[in-house]
Amino acid sequence: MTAEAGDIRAIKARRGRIESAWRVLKTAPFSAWLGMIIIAIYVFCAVFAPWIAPYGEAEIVGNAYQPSSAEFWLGTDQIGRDIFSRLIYGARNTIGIALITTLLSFAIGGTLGVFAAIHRGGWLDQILSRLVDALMSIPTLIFALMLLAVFGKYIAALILILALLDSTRVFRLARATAINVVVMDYVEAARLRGEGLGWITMKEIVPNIMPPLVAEFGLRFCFVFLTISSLSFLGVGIQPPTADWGSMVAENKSLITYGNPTPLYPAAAIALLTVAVNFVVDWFLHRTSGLRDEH
Amino acid sequence: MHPIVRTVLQRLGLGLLTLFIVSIVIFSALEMLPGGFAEAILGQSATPETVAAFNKEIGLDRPAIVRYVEWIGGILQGDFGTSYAGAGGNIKRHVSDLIAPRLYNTFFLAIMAAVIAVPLALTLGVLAALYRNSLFDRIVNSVTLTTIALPEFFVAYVLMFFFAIKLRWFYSLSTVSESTTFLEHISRAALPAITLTLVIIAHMMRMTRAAIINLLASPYIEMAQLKGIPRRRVIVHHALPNAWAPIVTVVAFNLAYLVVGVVVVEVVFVYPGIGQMMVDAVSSRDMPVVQACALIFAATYILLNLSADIISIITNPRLLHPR
Amino acid sequence: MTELENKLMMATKLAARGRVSRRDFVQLAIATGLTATAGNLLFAKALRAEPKKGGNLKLGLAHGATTDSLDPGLYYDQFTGTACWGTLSNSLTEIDSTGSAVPDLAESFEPSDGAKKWVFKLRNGATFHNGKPVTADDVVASIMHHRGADSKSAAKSLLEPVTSVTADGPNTVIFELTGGNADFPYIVSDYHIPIMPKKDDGTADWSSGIRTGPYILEKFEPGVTATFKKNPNYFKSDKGWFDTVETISIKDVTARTNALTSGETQYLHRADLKTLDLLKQNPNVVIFEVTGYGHYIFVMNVTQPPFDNPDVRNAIKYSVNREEILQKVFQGHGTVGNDNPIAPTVKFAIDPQPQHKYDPAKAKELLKKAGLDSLKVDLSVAEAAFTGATDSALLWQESAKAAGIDLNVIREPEDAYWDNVWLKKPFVASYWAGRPTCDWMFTTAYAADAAWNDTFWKNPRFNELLVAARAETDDAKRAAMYAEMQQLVHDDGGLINLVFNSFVDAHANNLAHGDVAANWPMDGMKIAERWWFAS
Amino acid sequence: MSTEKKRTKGEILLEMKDVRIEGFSDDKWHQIVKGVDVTLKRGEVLGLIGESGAGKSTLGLAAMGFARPGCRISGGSIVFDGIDLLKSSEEDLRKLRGSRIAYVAQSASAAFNPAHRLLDQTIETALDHHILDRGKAESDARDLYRRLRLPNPDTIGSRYPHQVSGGQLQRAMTAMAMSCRPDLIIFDEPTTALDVTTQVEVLAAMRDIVEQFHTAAIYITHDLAVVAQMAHRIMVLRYGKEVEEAPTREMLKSPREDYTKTLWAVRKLQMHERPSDDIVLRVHDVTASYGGEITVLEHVTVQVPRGRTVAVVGESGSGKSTLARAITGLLPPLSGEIYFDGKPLPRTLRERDKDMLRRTQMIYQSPDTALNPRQRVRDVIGRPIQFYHGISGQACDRKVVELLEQIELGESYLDRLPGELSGGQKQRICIARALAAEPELIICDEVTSALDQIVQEEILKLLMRLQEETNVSYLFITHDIATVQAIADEIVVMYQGKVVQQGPKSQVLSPPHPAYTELLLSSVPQMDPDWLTQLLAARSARSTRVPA
Repeated sequence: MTAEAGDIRAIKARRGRIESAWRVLKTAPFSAWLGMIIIAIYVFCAVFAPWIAPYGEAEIVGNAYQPSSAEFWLGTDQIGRDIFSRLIYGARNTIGIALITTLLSFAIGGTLGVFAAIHRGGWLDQILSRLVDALMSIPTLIFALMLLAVFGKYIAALILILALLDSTRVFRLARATAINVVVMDYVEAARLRGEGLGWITMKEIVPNIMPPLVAEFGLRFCFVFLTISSLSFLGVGIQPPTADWGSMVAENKSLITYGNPTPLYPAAAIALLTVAVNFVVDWFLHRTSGLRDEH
Repeated sequence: MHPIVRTVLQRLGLGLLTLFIVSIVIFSALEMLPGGFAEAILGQSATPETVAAFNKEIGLDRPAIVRYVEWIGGILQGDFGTSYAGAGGNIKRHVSDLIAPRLYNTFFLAIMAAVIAVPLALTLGVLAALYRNSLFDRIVNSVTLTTIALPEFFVAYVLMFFFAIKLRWFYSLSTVSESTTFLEHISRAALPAITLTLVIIAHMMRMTRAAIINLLASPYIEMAQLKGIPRRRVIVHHALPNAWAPIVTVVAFNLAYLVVGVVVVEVVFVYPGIGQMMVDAVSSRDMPVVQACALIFAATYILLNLSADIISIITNPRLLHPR
Repeated sequence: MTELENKLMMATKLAARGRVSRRDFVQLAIATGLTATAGNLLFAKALRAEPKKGGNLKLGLAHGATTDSLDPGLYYDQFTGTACWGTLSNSLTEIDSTGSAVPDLAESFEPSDGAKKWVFKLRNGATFHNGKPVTADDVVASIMHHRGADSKSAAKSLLEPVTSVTADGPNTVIFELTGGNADFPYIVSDYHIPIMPKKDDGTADWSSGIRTGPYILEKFEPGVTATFKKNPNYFKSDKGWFDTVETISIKDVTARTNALTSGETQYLHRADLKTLDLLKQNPNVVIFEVTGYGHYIFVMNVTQPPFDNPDVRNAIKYSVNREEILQKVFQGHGTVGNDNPIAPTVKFAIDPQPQHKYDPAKAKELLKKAGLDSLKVDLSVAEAAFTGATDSALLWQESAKAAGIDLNVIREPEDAYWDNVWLKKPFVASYWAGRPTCDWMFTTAYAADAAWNDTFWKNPRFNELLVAARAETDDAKRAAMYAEMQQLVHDDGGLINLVFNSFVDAHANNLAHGDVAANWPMDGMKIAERWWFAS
Repeated sequence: MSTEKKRTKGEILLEMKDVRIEGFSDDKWHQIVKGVDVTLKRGEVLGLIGESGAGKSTLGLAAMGFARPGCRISGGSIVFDGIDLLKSSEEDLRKLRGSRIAYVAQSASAAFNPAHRLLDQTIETALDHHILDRGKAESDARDLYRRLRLPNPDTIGSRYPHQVSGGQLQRAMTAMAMSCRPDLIIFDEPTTALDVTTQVEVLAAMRDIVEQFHTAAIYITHDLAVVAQMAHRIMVLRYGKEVEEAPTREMLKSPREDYTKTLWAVRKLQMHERPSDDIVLRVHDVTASYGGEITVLEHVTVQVPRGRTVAVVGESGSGKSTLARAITGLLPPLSGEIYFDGKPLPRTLRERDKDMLRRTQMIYQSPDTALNPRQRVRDVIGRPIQFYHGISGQACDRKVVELLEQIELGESYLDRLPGELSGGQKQRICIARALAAEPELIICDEVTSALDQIVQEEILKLLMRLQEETNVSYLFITHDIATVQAIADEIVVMYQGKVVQQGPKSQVLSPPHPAYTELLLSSVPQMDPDWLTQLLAARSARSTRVPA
């Protein structure tokens, strides 16, 4: 076979993948489409925030609590920053932080979970499982509060601590899913072949536990900013003047009781994204579980 | 040995081990916290002498390991120790005395929320499964999703705005004390309970729906349909009994949340529960209280999970009646 | 007097008899050119004339913790201060609305021997809640409660200069001090030093909660609530109007606000500045703002370069735009500081000149004088110092650039800020709650050997004056000495006083009061004793 | 209710005309059943036979007016006893189901609800449709259990499904179907999941009860020999269309269509045994157990000659798969030795080196679980080449293509995922993966039992051809005697962890047999409508001792 032929084949394979992805997308129900479109808009806002936002993230552009107007679409906040601009920057910070946190928690929890599944019943599995049990039985918020007091209220510390606490759930899921995969004949076949642990893990197990993990990823991702929001409420979340939706709700929470809509915008932003992610995840799970709906 | 007994014993053993790990984790975290009880309580006005006097009195001048061993020794004899807050006076404040009324309040609220949320979630879940993909299903799904997608305190404040300030149906303050009557306690705790209901209902409802729908592809469900069993009975009588395990697990998880995760709601409604107490104790470095709270939380979590396991066994004839 | 003003006067009289509604009154006041707030205050003033008995007062307080105790040595915030002192107890003296120490449980007090000896005569007829009369022995036991080697009382250092306290008969207590202190009556007004009954073993009985105050303790749940009922035998017949008082700890400001607006409480301690304008629009609520002694500050360690050069210190002082910070960070609730720690309401306070206003040109000039073109310094801040410290520092960072000063704002961890940053780092944000007298404030934080001398400033002239003024009983001479000392701190010290903060509270409009004390929020934490419900 | 409903034999009960059923997949509706006519008289049993995907189950369910989720009945008419099912409301259909048309599913252990007792499930329809009150329904159910020759008929109903065996469950399900004395029962592969010895009893019980109550039935299966025992008429389906229909005896004697003929072609696949003394694998006196408690292999000794096929036969639980695990090292034996090429093999997998592992390969029963659904064919087959022989890149690809051609698949399959292949193709890929290692011994664990008959035959032929080409030895684990006859040189019969009989094929298959071998061989259905009758008669006459 010539190199050229190889290339063509690769292109063909790639095109095939894109095509099949498109075919799959076409079957997506309305709710999944809605979810994907919303997520796309959010991601767009996050990436291009400085170009979209009419004002700066922490720029004081007017008086406090101006109502919405042509100049300030959603009005201004307690010290005269444009809420619309902060919402857009908030997308960047919120999604960015949540994404890093979730990725980290999946890296930690996923790796250890698969490892524990392979060595099911072994001492490592026992130790990890006990430790995870212990961590899960400590109230997350309060524990996070303590750890933040120990390590300081830096965004890096926040991300690390949330990722660690979140990874316990990922660990459980990864372990449970991987246990079902580890007993499959193709894993046994690889072991009989004499394959090493690393190869079996990466090539045989990981690709097959991805669907539930990806679904969980979407959900945990949404919960990260709810947790951050609760931490902000308790005074240890993301520190001002960084715009992050959770903190924005917490900062302006007292306005709710005056019927002022300011805290509604970031809350709605969170809720909309969560619902969107859930729509997509539901569809994804539905697809991968092979469950059919009645027509 | 019957599998239930075996499982219970095994889980209890593991639970004790977990409690032990929790106590070590919490103790280490507290040791790492900057500042001590004296500094926390005296704030800016701490002088080295008063701090030293405090530390001597509560025994903080001794090595951490000695304190831990003594503390755990006390626990094994059922003595949770005395709060540092009693230091300075000649009246000791036993941790158990401090915690007991708070614990009662926490359980009161948790049970109240559970009594509303669990039956509601299960009913909605079953109905959503029964009429899946209908308008009802979609609306219930979206509404419950939205409630969990909003920060807890946001939900709490919105409820407070409408029900306490605008309509004046409920109290905005949920301060209760030992002298509060049962009925007043209920009306005081109404808004927090509703908030918590909204927070946990989605998870349970969605799991009920998913667990049932998951089973609808089972051959015995098709069999039941082919036996001419009405749809409602198929769901309730054939699918639901087999869906208990995952549902109960999620319910247990959420009930645990009602006990251990409500600090935000407690703060918003000024409800004197144990979560706030633990947060206070953390910030004042009142080690014995923090430790006791953590152990109570962990024990609740473990016991609820254990109950879930037991219910899973009871509802599964394969495990209840082994061959 | 214009016609409108005439009308207002009439209305004031009518209001005192309860004939004019608040709304009408305030509208009238606005028409005469007063602000609505001023109108409200005037209305409250008008109502004051006739205090009324009755009603259940509920206070929503921002403080309170499960670690709270009835031990007065451990009263450490305004929950225990208001509940377990202001409502429940009395000290020998109290601070009135003019800022003076006046007799409370004491009937009178006299200094002698250059203010080294103080004789307090007790009131006749004052009894504890259990009916036992208050005697000199009780006072001695209560004072001794804070003294001794292993005392953990917050008032321990306060009472350090007391060498002896003795009872002279049932109604006289004699204090001997190490040095003269003309302000000693202020010291014994402190909320940590209430008078408690003596037990048989000679110590003070703090745990029973039996005190002398206008209300009797019914229930105390630390961190949650304390409830009190009227003391029918209170020794002041014109104080303590409410039937019952409940102090509720509500830490979340929104919950606290809701409690007031939904009528669950009548008093809101520490209103949310952000939403104050919205709260103002509520017709049933009165905003209650008092400038106190507390001040938000930045302190420089004058022993450390570059702060060891007075010109550099002054350059830094001129680079702060206090007005901007007051408006943007504190929404105008306060008074700009002029690098004088003595609040304007304190006796002998002056306003040192020149005013330290934002003047980058002058700052540059001073830097040049110190031989510098520009300056780069680290500033450690945390919200633990005071709420808004970070924002203030960031605003300052901007304004200081024009003066050629590059402030590097370092955010320190909140926890243990007072242990690890304050007094340790050379340039930090800090807070003083203030003291009711010049001497007290200066002795605490500016005397050369003070434990909390956070600027490490040791000025010989200042310290000389401090000792002399303390023992001086002639007010005119003291005024001159304190004026010079304030000027010295202003010109040479390491203090940058941003603002004197206001206590911004709110209460239900049916709550009435007279002139209020400014030493603490809530009328010197004695709201339960001094206020009443108007009809 | 009694059996005294008017049932006139010969009257037409069910008439399906030009029935079309569609299924939804890949975003489109596809026809699964493409216009089939079925006519069934009262008391008549119709056998529906075909491979998987022929649409026989779908058609059977359509007779109840039922379409599975994702399917719909798109055309034709279905008239049951004068009622047009396609025009009836869902509620009317529901009332019909269970009471007048009943269903017996393939896997009773899956079709019984694990949460309820047998008796409650048996009488559920009768109670729900208000046909009987509880007392009568229960006593009737016990009567049916007795008629179906279930052990302890009075108490078995209080058991949960998992507490009784598969054969008993299948009979209980028949009782459940009978509880309302329906006019028609659909049997959907009711014995496919059972062992042959169990199958005999279940078939007999079902046939008797259908005859006793003169119930009409549609019997769906892929096994012609089984249907021959049950049905009066047989209809062959393929790709959703009728191939041919005829009375049973006629169909067996002279099938008209080529396709029908191929259905039992596998039974004609015969290979003569080839004696050999060149032993590749010798399992000597091996005893093994799980967790040291239950012994699953007891003193087993087996030899596999080079280039030959040894078949290990037995029912589920006989220890035949455990033998494979012991040989591969997955389950180290407690005692005994395993020699490969005369040299002892280390007991555990970990102790064996790469070359030892290469020389023994394994093919699994279910190609679905044996292939990683996320790996393309190129990687599945390429990996052993790369791993054992260190060949990678284009050389490896070439080798993969060679292997694909060897298993009669082409280069075009290189980039397929297992999900894009049929069952037979998947099993071929598994074979290619084993071959890629260039092994000396391949352990085949029930490799054909999950496949359709025609596909089975092709796979067997492929395996035989490959043996000729590469001189590889097979240890062939199966429960299917027909397969054994087709390809084995030697046979090992296992029962409860022990070897009951072993030797050359001719010797094992010809009498006299030990008791268990006899039972096993006699239970294999024969292509003779009278086989079951004769077998039962012979057994009761000799009262053959069935090993407990």
